[in-house]
Amino acid sequence: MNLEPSYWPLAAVLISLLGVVPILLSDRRPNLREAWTVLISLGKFTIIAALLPAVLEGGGYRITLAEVLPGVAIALRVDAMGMYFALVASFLWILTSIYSIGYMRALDEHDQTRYYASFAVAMSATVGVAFSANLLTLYLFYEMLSLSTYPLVTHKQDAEARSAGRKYLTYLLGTSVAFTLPAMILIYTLTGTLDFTAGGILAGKADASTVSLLLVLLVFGFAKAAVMPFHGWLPAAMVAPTPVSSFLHGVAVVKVGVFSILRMVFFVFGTGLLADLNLGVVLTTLASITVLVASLVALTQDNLKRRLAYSTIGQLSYMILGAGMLTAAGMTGGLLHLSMHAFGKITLFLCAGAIYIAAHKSNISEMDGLGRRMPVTYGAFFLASLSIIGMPPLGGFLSKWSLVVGAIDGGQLLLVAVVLVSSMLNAAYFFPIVYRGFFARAADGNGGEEIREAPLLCLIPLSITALFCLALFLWPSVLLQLIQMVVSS
Amino acid sequence: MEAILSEIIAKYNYWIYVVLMMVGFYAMIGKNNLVKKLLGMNIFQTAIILMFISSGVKKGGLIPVLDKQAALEHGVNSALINNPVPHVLMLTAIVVSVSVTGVALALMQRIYRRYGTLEENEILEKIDR
Amino acid sequence: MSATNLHMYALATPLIGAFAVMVVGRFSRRAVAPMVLGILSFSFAAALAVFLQVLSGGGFRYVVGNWLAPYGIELSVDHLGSLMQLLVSGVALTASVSAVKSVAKDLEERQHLFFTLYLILIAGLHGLVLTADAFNVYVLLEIASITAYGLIALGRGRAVVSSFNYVIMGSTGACFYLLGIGYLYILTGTLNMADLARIIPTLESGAALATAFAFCIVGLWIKMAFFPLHVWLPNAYSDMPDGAAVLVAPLMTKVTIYLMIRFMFSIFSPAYEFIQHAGVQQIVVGVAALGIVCASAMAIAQKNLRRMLTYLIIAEVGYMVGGVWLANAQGMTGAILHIVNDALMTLCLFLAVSAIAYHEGALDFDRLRGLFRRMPVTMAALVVAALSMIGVPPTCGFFSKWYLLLGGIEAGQWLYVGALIFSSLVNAVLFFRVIEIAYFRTPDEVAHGSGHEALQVREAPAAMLQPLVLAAAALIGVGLATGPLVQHVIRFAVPVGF
Amino acid sequence: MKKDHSLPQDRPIGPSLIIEVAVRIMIPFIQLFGLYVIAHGHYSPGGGFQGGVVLGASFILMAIAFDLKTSLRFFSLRANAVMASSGVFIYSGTGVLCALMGGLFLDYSALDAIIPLGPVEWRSMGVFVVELGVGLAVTSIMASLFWDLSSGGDMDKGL
Repeated sequence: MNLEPSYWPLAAVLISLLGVVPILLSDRRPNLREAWTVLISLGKFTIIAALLPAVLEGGGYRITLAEVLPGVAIALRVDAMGMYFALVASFLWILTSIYSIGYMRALDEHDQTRYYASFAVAMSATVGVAFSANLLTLYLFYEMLSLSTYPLVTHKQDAEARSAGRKYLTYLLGTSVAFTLPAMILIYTLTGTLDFTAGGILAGKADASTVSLLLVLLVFGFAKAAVMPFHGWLPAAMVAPTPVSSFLHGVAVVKVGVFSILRMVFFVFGTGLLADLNLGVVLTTLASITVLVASLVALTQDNLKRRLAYSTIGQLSYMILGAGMLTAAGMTGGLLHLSMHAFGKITLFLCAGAIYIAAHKSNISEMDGLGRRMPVTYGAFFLASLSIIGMPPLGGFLSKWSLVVGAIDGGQLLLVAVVLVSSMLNAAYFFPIVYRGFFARAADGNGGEEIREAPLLCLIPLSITALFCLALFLWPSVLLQLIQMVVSS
Repeated sequence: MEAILSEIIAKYNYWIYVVLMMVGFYAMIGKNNLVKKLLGMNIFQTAIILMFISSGVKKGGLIPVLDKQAALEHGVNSALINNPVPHVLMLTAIVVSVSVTGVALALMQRIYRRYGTLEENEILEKIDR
Repeated sequence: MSATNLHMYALATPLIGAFAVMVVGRFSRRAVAPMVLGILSFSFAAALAVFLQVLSGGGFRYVVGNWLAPYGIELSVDHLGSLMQLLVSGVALTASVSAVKSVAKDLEERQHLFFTLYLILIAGLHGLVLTADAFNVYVLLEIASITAYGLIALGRGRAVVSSFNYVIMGSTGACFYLLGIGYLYILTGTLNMADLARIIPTLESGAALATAFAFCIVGLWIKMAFFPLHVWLPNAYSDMPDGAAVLVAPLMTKVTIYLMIRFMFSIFSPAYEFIQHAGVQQIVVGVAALGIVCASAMAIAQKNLRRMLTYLIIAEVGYMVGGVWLANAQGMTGAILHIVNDALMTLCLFLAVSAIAYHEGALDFDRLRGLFRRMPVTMAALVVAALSMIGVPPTCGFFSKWYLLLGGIEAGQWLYVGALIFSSLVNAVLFFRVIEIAYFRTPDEVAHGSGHEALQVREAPAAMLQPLVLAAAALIGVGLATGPLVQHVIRFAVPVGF
Repeated sequence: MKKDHSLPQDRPIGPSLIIEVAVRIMIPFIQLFGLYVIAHGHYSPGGGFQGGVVLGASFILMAIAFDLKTSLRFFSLRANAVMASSGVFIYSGTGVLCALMGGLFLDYSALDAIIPLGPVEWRSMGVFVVELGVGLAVTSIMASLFWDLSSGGDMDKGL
């Protein structure tokens, strides 16, 4: 893979970071501020999309900013895997920012400038993680993401937000300092480099016990992937406004965690090394436990956003599960699930937000009959939940199919069972919501005749994402092509 | 025993400095009164000054002031002259010690005005209150 | 102006300026601030020029008064020395911009006297980083300390008592050092560092040499507040006037650590058995690790921002002493880098503290509520400094910690490695506790409906914000420049034996 | 030397005629000796510090034998501050001047360029200039140290 030096990756990362300045400056003029936000998100997506053709042709871009340690620079590069993630994330950001406008205005939230500014920084960090050329740069953007989302999580600034924020940082910052940093230093002492290299850098440099130690350190160190037992921050973070939960805790933040782990598996350890040492089983065991336990816990949650959060925890581990299978189909499934789940889960969260705006309800038990009042929202919700469960003709089917095929290829029939059982659990916690929405009769007499659909600015994004769940089943070619390039390298 | 004794007597200057230093050190750490602490510090410094100076002295050595004429004519036999460098160094050390003492005395005066005592435990009690 | 004297100008201007300020200040209080800033700007410019000169042309030795060494007093302007001089003058200049404001408020009538002491202290530090004479180290250390005693005594509350304790402890440290130097002089007959370094390897290493080494090192440890000799520091540093704290806290301990490095490697060498001895290394690094852990734990117990920071200074001293005693190139690089970084971090933190104290007065945690809204710039800078203390890239704190960890792993000092990571975690807890308090609103404000417009932004004066923002930017700038800094400067300071 | 007119009972120890007369006679000689020590510092034992201490001691003696105010009449606070500052100024100024004249810091031979006495002579003279500065500074600081301490730090506000 020949990477061409270019400033465009830097531009892709920095555009939203620099965009904070005009957002802050137009503090007193909401329309202008939100115009900036949308403009920046569009600009970011455009830049990233413009880089796509070269990546599809097997090339890419790179840029070295500063060599800070011998052999380690702060450097960016655009390769298939990074492009894949950046594309999905930056596209969804556009929709989220439009949705945010509708949501924040409908609820007349305070401190909106800070909200949009933090969001923009978080987006820079997300794309930064996607485009990192080495572990140090990734770590840098990873921490930046943890910190920039803190004001978003604690946006309400009440006691609950405070304790959630505390939990959020304790988990994310604590694990990254306590696990990732030592692992990073260990890798550096062993290999003298931190660059991501296809096929891994550790092969032949470390013995089996060191590699397995590193693997465990890194899986837990990137706690954004919410592998149990380091998942507690995610349900807590649900106190944030819904656009934050939907985008950051459905897509950006958690996917950054998974993306980082996958980066490690593919580009630091190397699948070959893991297969030789038979360490895939570490990943699949941790992931399987998380998948099943999280799905079971999700069943017990009454708060809609918390149920979705536990669902997210489970779904994230599918991706790690796929990587841990160490077969081509499994890895494809894991990577594909990254985007399929992103589109599905963001739709679900956006719907939850729309319900909250329209009916001010957040508990499932109170949502009886709402579907008849809000058919568009509930329709989108239904589509997205089908996608996540893995029903054709929706995107989620493709990824789960690949996962099952991968498990069979690897002869790991137990994993097939895990995927199937958990899919049924998914159905078990999603369908009641839809059922209650459409068919249950509201308990109290005034079933909320005055409830109408959420504002149009909210409805449009969630309809688009729901339709994408469908569209990705029919036309997944670009994404699949990128994934093929990652897997085949 | 005799050997040790003669050893001690032969290097009595160092023994004196060690004893003095310990006296000073004890006062600095063990005494409750700030003035005594300061005095201890001065004794401590003086002990070190004595050590330095005694290291430059030679038995029957001359003072290191040369007569220009004589030095030019007969040359200088440095073995007969006391080493002036430690003295000069200690001159500076004395200056330092005087300055520190001055600062410490000034501080003590302000402590006395504020707390009405120079006993450390009483001061600490008053701070806690 | 000949270029070879530039470093002397950097040293002499604060010295002459100190007394000029004293005299002029008697007649016009208003002339004090511009004078101080002018003097320090000049000093900084000179130091910068020297640094660039050393970068391009390499270091040189300088004989004061043209009396040749070993009889004359020698200065050594090498890479490390000029880097330190740049650091001292840069920090002093930045700090003074803020100090001018806070001193005008705290010590209105006595500000010329304050700045006299302040400038002498800076001159003393300039001398310390340049000198190549073991006895001069003692004298200059005392000059710096005596002025620091005075500055501390100008502070609030029980500052006088804290200062007196510092006098006793500081003098003990200096006396120990002097005693060690005495032994060295008796053994070698010289006090010039280069001369000592030449003669010491030829001596039979016996008890006398070991005593000299031990006395000097312990003396310096007392001066730098190395755990467990740190007891004087928290009180002294937290009771100081803010104008003095922004100068003393970043520089005094750091310069003393620099002196320890000088003493260990410019007078002795890595080959000296005490430095080489695995057992001694083990003990010192172990104590350093213990110090890091204990100081961090004590920092958690504090209820006041300023006191919390003083304990963190002690923890950071542990970082650096441990790093030096790891006795390998990575640890040494990390320690030197951390001297620079920690000076900047402490500067930034204390500048923020002094900006907050300008309006708020006390810095107890419960007084900090809602501070993000009142002082957004100050708090943003505090956050950057906090990130650097925790060790989040790309702030500079990350990179020095990186080298220290590498060194620790290389030396197999797992206790030290663990202590470093522990202290990072504790720092995260400490600072986020502060940030959380400052970020959330008071119950009253929540009660007043939205209450956002009720609170006006009330930042410290611009003269205090500018250095603060500059220092925060420097944290990131130095972090990104770590590569060149190590490559072109610190590499030369790592002794050959490593 | 005028006598202080405060009442005898106000003073902790009453005035002693013997002491006052003796001190009156001694002080000029002490000061002269101090100057001598300063002036000979560059080629014989003595120097700025020693001479300065002697000179400073003369004022302290004055303050002890009479009282603080008396000694202040001869050596005002302002003069004291100016003397201390100019002492340091002379010292470091000489150093900088040498550097400015193209030599190294405190390299007196460079001063030959200003007044041509010959480099070697200037090396000797330079020490004298510096000792003079040191002497001034030490004199005033010794005196003010005593004043500050014995007055309890009230010098700025008057006694």
